[in-house]
Amino acid sequence: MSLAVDNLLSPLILFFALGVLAALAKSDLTVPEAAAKTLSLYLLFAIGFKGGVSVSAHGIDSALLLSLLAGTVLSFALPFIAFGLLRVTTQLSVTDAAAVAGHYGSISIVTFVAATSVLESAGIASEGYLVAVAAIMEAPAILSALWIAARFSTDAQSPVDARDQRGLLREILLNGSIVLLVGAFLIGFATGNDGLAEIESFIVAPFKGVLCLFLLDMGLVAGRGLRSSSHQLRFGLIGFGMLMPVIGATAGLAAAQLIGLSVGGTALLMTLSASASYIAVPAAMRVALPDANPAIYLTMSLGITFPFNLTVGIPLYLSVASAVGA
Amino acid sequence: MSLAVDNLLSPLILFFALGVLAALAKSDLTVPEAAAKTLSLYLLFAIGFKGGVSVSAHGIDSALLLSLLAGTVLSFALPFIAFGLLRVTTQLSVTDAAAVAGHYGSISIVTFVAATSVLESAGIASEGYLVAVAAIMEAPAILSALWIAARFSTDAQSPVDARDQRGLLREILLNGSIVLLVGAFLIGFATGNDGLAEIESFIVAPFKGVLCLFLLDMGLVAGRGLRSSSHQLRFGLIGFGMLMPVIGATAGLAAAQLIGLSVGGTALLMTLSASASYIAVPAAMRVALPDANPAIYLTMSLGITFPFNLTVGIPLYLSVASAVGA
Amino acid sequence: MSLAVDNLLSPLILFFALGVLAALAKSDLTVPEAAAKTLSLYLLFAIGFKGGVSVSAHGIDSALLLSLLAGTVLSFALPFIAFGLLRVTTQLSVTDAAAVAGHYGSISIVTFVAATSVLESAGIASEGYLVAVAAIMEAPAILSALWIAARFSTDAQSPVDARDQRGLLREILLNGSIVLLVGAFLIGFATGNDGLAEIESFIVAPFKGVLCLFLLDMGLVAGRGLRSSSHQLRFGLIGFGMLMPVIGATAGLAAAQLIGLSVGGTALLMTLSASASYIAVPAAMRVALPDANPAIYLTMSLGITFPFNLTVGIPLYLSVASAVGA
Amino acid sequence: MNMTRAKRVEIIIEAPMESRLTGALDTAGVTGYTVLPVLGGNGRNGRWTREGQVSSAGGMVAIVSVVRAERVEGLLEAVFAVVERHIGIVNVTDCDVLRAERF
Amino acid sequence: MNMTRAKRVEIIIEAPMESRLTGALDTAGVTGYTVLPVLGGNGRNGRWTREGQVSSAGGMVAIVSVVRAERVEGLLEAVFAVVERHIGIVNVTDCDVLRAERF
Amino acid sequence: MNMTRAKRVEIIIEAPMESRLTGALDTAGVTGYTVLPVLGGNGRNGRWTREGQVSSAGGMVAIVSVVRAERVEGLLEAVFAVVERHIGIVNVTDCDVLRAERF
Ligand SMILES: Nc1ncnc2c1ncn2[C@@H]1O[C@H](COP(=O)(O)O)[C@@H](O)[C@H]1O
Ligand SMILES: Nc1ncnc2c1ncn2[C@@H]1O[C@H](COP(=O)(O)O)[C@@H](O)[C@H]1O
Ligand SMILES: Nc1ncnc2c1ncn2[C@@H]1O[C@H](COP(=O)(O)O)[C@@H](O)[C@H]1O
Ligand code: NA
Ligand code: NA
Ligand code: NA
Repeated sequence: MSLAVDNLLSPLILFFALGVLAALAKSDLTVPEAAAKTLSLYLLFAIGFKGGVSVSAHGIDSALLLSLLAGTVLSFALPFIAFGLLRVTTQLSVTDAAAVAGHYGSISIVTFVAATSVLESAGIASEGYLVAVAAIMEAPAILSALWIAARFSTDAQSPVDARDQRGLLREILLNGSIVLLVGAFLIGFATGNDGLAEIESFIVAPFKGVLCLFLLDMGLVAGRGLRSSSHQLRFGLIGFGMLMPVIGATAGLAAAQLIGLSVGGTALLMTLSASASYIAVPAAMRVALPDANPAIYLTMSLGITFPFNLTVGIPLYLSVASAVGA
Repeated sequence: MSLAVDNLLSPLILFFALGVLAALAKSDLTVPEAAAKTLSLYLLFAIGFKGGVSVSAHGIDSALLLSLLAGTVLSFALPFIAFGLLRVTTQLSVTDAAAVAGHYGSISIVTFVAATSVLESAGIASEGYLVAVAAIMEAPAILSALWIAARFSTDAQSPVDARDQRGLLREILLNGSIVLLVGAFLIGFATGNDGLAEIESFIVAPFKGVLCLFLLDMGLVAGRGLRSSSHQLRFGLIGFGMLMPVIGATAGLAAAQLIGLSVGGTALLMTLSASASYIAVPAAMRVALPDANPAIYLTMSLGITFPFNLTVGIPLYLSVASAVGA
Repeated sequence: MSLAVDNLLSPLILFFALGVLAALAKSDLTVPEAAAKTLSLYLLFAIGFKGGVSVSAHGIDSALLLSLLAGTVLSFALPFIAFGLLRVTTQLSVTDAAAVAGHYGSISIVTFVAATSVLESAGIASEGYLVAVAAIMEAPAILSALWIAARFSTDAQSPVDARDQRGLLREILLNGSIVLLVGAFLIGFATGNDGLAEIESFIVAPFKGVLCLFLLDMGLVAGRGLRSSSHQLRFGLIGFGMLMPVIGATAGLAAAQLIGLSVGGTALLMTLSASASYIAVPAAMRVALPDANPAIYLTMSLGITFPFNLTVGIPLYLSVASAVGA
Repeated sequence: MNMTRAKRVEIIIEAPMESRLTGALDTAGVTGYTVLPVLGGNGRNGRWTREGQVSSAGGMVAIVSVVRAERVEGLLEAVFAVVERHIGIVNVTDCDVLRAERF
Repeated sequence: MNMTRAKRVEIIIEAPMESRLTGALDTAGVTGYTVLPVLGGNGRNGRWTREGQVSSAGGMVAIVSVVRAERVEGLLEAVFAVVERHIGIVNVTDCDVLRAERF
Repeated sequence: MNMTRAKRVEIIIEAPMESRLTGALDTAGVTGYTVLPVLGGNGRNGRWTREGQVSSAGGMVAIVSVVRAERVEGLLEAVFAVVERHIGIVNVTDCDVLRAERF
């Protein structure tokens, strides 16, 4: 409980809230697009590198491969659960539901980063390779979403145009955030603590401050989305946006228990499973499922599930992981 | 005296001077717009947060409310003095004079930031809530300027179009810099020293370096403005641009004495009163007083008064505050 | 040998390699243009300032003037060697060869920065004023290239249009990177260790991390260039791109020996002479030698010589400098 | 390709007026428009550039709207009410559009 | 000046489709095109802006291609195959070009 | 709305030549122009993009100028002298402008 309150009063959450409020109040406060992208590059660079260094320090755990496997399975599987749930609780079309479902199988790296920050503040260790798990969970959900759309769509038109699909797989696997995250992870792994020593004052000390600024921006974007798409948000969708992360986290918990992750690692795998993509999947959906309404999936992911995880989810997952791990 | 020389030889001033010289020499040195905006966000974020933390540490001083009140009154009142002075010393039209006057009632946050830097280097403490005073002084002067223009303009056309005025007040109060400054202040206040500890290495240690880079950019912009608008700068205007800050500072000094601010706080309130806006007010003037010539007010504020305060003003205000306070 | 391996496994090189690989694999990983320019401003700001501080600390060495002179001569002279070599080993037209030659007389500041990083990691001191030598070497090579093109071109049309040449010299001397580098150097010199103390945590501690991010971007740009221009890269050109730096370094070594530079300084002057421009010279060539093919000189400089120096060159020059200096 | 005649309206206006202009377009029932960034320019008020600028004052944006010919008059009236006293320039070009059903 | 009649095609399309559209232009043998950034806009899918965005989804770009009149049909067919099911708008204007030998 | 016939000239030119081109426009007495950023493009010299670029070489800008018809010839001559040997493309469109008194 006090964890939750602490969390709500951390600068991270408060800057996100500031962004949301500013956008809802129609303030002209904005972060330039180039700055937002650069902050995002910085976070991927730092989190990937630190994960790699941690793996190089602790050695390759027997659980590493299992975790990668679990992540892949979760990312493939969660969209099916999400799709089923959406068809029951909302009136989204097959295509819209498939697109939304894809977001929930994939992950939000900044949610992951926020969770690692909470762990650090609480002094709880975690497996460094979960960064690699985060990377591997980005893409499989997209394939599930496309498969669902193709399978269940009664639309005469194929949901995915052959021309558009050409190259889509390559694009997904080589999208910038995956490449930078994995690349920085491998470089961190290769250079280890020596490498870290060289760039530590760039990627460790200022990290949380940069994250605050980025969360301010995320709040602004989420708030603008909520303002312009609030009419799309039926009750069922909002409920889904808060229920699905809990379901995802439960699946993540089960996987973590099977693998035998630490308390911190369990909380992180729960967070990954609970989080919804807001960068890679939306772009892939615009290409592959153009008829799906972007306002719905973007608002769900960034306007509902992201703040839910940031405020309620992460402390909840950490409490559960601690309880189960104790 | 040695304070003034020290100040002139600080990296802050020298990087500003480098920018001015580079622009005057037509170098193609430029800072991207996105970078300049991001540096400005960083400064607001840091200065607001630190102000809030300081208030949370020292407790809410009885002088806080008085200072906010004083700031409001100064911001409302100074444009009238500025307008009167401009009508006497220059040949500006009513509309141009009103627009310029509005800038001098409002404040320049980077001048304030530079003054806090000088205080810090000199080891002089100041009231943290002056950040909030800075925020509250941004807007009232705009209303004074509009009132002056409406009252004294002999122009048949109303200076402020009804359609344009709709929403102007909201825009002024919710402009990005005020929202970020106040928001960061409140977050700093809420999270206190614990919050500061989390993001200190982002907002404290690198602060002065970032400020140098931003001042380089301000120098470039000021220098370009001087180059392209030097023909607008009659002798009377230049004189006004250096006299008005001194008048403003005197008013600020009186207010600070009445409230009983510390030496550092007095110097800061003098600086605020002496400084002229270069972000929020120009944009508001374009909307509300479109017939006022932007080249005049931008050049006055950024090309004359800003460098005057940076080089001569701040050390002068600090000396006077010290003399009066001792 | 171990130096070379260490170098290859440093985060600097690995992030550059990551960028190249990502671009070759057609990942959509990109650094926004505004961010790349800002990172570049940061590096110039930091390296210039630190150089100035170092000169102010160690006093003006008798070798300073000699080094500036040597840099000027090298920059003027190296294009002639490069041009001769290109005419022998490749089939480039006179104009193309002159343009490429100009790049090799001038310098790449990020190669210089990378070399100083390697020196620092190895704990080897060097003369701070080599930053000023770097600045002075940027421009003369451009004049040599233009002279070569005018002299040897059999083209009826003069290679340099009179209208275009008007102002070219001023542009070259006042280009942004020279102005910032020299300006920051002078400010560092004027403010010395006191100035450094004020902005140290901005320009010293995070420096290497920023450099990693910038090298990632350079890798991306170089990789894209290699991908789209690989058909231009005949065997002769590739050979030139790796032979010419070694020739340049040899000339730099000779000059350093004449002047009596330290081991570190020798390695840096060799690096400067070996490096090829990728910012100032290409822009000047577009203006002054529009018929020269930009794909050739940009790919040579950024795609061949820059990675060659980064990986093989710098450790080689340092080994040679150490051997000769010992 | 099946094309339809339409009008392309291009408005270059000072940045602080952007939201008022787009508001006026919305009110006038304009079906769509796109806002493009502007780096700098020159006019009776002299040369300017966005480089290094923090304030939106002194910047401009370009707004492009493609509309059916019969709607251009209404659009221009809405635009004129906003630009009238402000810095800005409006030009209209004949064009052909794909997918007219979208307008 | 010696000018030649040509067509100016302007395509505003969602950013994630940019590479597919330019790929289609390349395949259709279009001689040249230029991509411009877009800040924001409004259409049937509502108002949007690039400010603070990290994902390319929800952004648009503008692509301008000047082509000889006889090539415009081929270009539009290539474009249509890409934009057909996507958010985007295409307009074609008559223009005159300098240096027609370059096309 | 009271409109006047005019010409819209659009010049896409390499960035290092921007100041020379605008200088030539100023000298030719052109009343106004606007410079827009360009992200990338494709032409005979191949595909390019501004992403991650530090040098202005290899970048382009778009310049739009709206002028009275009788001034277009002078403008084009000034432009041609600059673009002649450089990478760039110039197109001219008929348009109508509001507030012709401003030109
Ligand atoms: N004839 C024109 N063609 C294109 N842009 C123009 C024109 N006139 C003005 N502009 C733009 O509008 C801005 C303000 O114009 P002015 O009010 O004449 O200074 C200029 O800086 C240009 O960006
Ligand atoms: N008629 C139009 N003129 C200019 N841009 C348009 C037009 N219609 C749509 N757009 C652009 O295309 C985007 C998507 O349009 P829509 O699919 O109608 O929401 C809008 O946000 C605008 O940027
Ligand atoms: N036909 C065209 N339409 C639009 N832009 C073009 C055209 N041709 C060239 N460009 C632009 O000019 C640049 C250089 O063209 P080029 O010299 O043909 O490589 C291209 O990369 C495009 O940005
Ligand atoms: Na998930
Ligand atoms: Na003031
Ligand atoms: Na060289």
